[in-house]
Amino acid sequence: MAEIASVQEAVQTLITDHESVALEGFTHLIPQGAGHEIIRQGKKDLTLIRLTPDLIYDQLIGMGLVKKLIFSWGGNPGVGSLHRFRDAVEHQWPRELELEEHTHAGLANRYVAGASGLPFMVMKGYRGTDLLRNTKNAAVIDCPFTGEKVAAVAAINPDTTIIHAQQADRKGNVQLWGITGIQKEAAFSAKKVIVTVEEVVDKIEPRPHAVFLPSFTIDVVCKVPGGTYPSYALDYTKRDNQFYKKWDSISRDRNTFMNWMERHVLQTKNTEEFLRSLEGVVT
Amino acid sequence: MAEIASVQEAVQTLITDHESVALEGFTHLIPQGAGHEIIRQGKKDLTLIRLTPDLIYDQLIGMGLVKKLIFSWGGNPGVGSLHRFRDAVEHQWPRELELEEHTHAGLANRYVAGASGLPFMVMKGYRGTDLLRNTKNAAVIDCPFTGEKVAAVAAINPDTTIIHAQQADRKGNVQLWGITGIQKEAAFSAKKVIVTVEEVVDKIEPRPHAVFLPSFTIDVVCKVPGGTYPSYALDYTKRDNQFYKKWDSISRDRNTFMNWMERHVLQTKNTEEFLRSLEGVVT
Amino acid sequence: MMDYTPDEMMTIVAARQLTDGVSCFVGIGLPSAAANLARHLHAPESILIYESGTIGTKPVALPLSIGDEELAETSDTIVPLPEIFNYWLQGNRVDIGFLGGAQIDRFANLNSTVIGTYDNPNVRLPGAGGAPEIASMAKEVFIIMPLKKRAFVEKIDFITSAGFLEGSHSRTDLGFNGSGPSIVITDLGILRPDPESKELTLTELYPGVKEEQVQENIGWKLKIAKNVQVVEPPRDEELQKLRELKKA
Amino acid sequence: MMDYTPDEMMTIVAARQLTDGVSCFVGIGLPSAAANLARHLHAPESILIYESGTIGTKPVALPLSIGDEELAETSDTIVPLPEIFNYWLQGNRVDIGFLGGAQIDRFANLNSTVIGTYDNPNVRLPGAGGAPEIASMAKEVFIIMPLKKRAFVEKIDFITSAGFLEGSHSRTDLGFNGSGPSIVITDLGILRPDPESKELTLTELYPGVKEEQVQENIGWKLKIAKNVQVVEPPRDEELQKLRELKKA
Repeated sequence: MAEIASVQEAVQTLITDHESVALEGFTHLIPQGAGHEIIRQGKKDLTLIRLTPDLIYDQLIGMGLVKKLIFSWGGNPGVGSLHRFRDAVEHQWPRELELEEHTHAGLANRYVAGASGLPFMVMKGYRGTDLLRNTKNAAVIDCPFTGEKVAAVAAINPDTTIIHAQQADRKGNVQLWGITGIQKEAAFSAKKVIVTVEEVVDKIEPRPHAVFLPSFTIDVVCKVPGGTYPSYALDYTKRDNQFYKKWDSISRDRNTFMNWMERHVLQTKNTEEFLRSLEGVVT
Repeated sequence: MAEIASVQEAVQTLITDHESVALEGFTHLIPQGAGHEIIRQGKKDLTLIRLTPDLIYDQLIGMGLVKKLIFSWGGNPGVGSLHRFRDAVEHQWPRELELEEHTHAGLANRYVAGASGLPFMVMKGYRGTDLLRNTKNAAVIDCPFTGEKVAAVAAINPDTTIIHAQQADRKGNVQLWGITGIQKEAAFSAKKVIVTVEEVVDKIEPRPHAVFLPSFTIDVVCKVPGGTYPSYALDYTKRDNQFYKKWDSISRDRNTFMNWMERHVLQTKNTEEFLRSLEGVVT
Repeated sequence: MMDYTPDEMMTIVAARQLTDGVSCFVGIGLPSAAANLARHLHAPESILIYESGTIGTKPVALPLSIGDEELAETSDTIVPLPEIFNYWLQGNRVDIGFLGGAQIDRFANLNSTVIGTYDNPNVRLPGAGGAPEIASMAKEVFIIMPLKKRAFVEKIDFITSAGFLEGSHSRTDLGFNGSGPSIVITDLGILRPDPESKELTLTELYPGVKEEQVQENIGWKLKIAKNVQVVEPPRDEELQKLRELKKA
Repeated sequence: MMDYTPDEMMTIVAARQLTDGVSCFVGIGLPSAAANLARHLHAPESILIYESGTIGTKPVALPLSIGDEELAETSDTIVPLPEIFNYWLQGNRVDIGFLGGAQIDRFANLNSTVIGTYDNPNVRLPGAGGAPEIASMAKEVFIIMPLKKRAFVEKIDFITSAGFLEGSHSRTDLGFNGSGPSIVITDLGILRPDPESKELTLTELYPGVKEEQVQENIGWKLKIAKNVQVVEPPRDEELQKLRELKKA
């Protein structure tokens, strides 16, 4: 059964230096608030996992907390580069960043294998590309029935997965809806699961396109309204496309980035203060 | 794009003697109406595929139309045996029935592989059982990363899949909800797809626990209200548990069975007449 | 104290095995009756999962099939079949699986496929369904089967679902996720696997039942524990609730 | 006739390639603009699929990301990521995939991973995303890339997405589902693979563009078709609708 606790407590208890963490979310429902809490608590030497490392991963990397990144597409969606990510890879600033990269389908299927209790999953893809040479977690195997060659990807099982959902009930059951990406598999493949939510409700009503996670599949549920900003929680908050564009200039320069992080993340106590600190500064 | 046509026409055009057909439905939304149409048209030498062959498969088998059955559980749910199925296996009446059997998870994953464009899928299971000896479509392979042994099941791709849904719109898009079982995979793995529906609506509104199939993934949509009887279509019809119990005595004896089929299926033109013929006879 | 049948006793004993808060993969019939009885009594927070994909169901009446509308309408969520088998059962999210079968052997292997030879069976049974995966992947398996000499046999005709195979470490050698059957609940008493050899051993008897009655209904020489305990008879509230459920 | 930019011409030419009723896997940026333009003009029944899992989306404004709320709210359905990749793309349900990249070679292989060496890159690009699977599994691939000498290169630094590999039958040897890129739409003209060698060949030019302008922006000796055609300039309704979409 999930415990209901503060995100400060959840991060303190369940995120451990040197471990792997997946903060998943595919454009929608990105758990930025929990990510900021990891930064505030200065967790370090993390292996981060995510199909689409975006702004919050750029921040974690730029703050020097990340040792290794396992990913499939690292950009600012619709805008361009993640400058802190590039700086780490191109100039080892603020530290070297080890990479393991996949395709979306490949990393998605690594989570599927993890969620399914399997050591690997089969798929097409990888063959004919240079990606096979840069990871030991993809291979080519033969179909035992037809002899056809298919790709195999190794299961991934994060030490901790963090996702954001619209609702939890008081028992810690969770429902998310809209674009739910790879969140169910990220949660099911993990050893420990944190879910931050917009709202705690008395009773969860099933929604279209929803993922329901029973309380017993989660360790801690934390109420963090607005915790996806500048991403969004469908039917609760709006995506701030302007902030995504603005991040390009904030993150391009090391000093501007550090100052911004200092002002808006390190000097704020929580998501509420973080969001308040942006008033008048961004859209 | 799906065509909207009568089930008579759909069966005539898309079900071919000697081919394989999956009429899928896991307790809920079983396409009995389409099955009856196959019986009326006397399609023959069929290979039938389904996790849970139930009453409609018992009827198809008892009528001698089935050459081979690929399945994972062949009983009358909560009641007992399928007598026509047993008679075919135990006494080759009315003809010999070739069997290929799997576990639910195994046959489900055969459909998953088929729906995924893969030659096979991996899973746990089969090992330690006698099931491995009775099918060439399950095997044991080694994980290329850990060496662990896992089961592999070959893709299944029915010539035609028939499923029943609650709603279609006028363009042939389809939505089913409630217990949706393996229907999406059965449809996606098939070469030809027929969907019978309770209702054709102007606009489909997304529902909780729904599967949406775009028109372009379907060949023919047919309106067959009540076409799941004695199974049900959630929010449209009720499961007739009494009929499932009654089937035990109808089907136990060859003559009683043949008379019942003659009276209620062969002498009726369609699902409407079939249902009317049962009034006063069953619950 | 109310009178009761051996079947009622068996169902109630099965219900007592479920601790609160567990996730339980429920088959139709006796398991469904036992699991729902437990949910109405001491285990209100248990999560019942039916193989139809209904999770967290809370039926008032006992369903006839694993897919009755009652199960869909009272569930927390419904997932497609590949998910229930791959993510939930195989993904290690099921604490308890309930199983039965037509035949069982001394190492709790189960047959629900054929009586006789596979190619020319005397009785063709329904087949595997979800049982083999439940047997190998639920963290723990409870078996419920009324005692009958033709059911408790020296050698089963077909291994549909693996118990402890040839006993000892032969199951663990295969690396299954689940630890296997921990109990066989019959209508006369309880058998449990020996911790070392894994051979089923009579550990508890129902009130008034003699050891010989059990042996008479078992086709092999039954191992008997040193101190066979007597199980508490059904309490009134257990019986009343069970009868209420069956009537609804 | 209205004035237009090379970028507008490129987007409109891309939109014209989409026939009505096709299912199209749409990336953000130029592909999304082209696909939505087509949907508003001659292809109202085309099914736009974004890798976020939104199927049959009908956005009024062009989205910034593949997961904007506009896409979720206007879709026929939304499916999880494993399903979009495994059942839809890999399952052969995508007619057209649109791709771009930082580099392309003469056999339409694409690089979106690194410029320079993998271990010590000059420019670290975002990486593969969904592109490799689109490239190998969409039934047909349309590539949109503005011509630049540093983008159209003799040898790409990393094969992220396979085009025709070393040309000829080297792609078909791998047994990919999809037939590969059928067109490369640039801002000056159109290249198509030679039916035999699979080498990209200039087949169409935009109005007023000379063959030499194309060659100047390509890092290999470009093959030129016998009869290079001139593409019809943007019609007013095409331009108006495109500008409307971009403004919304």
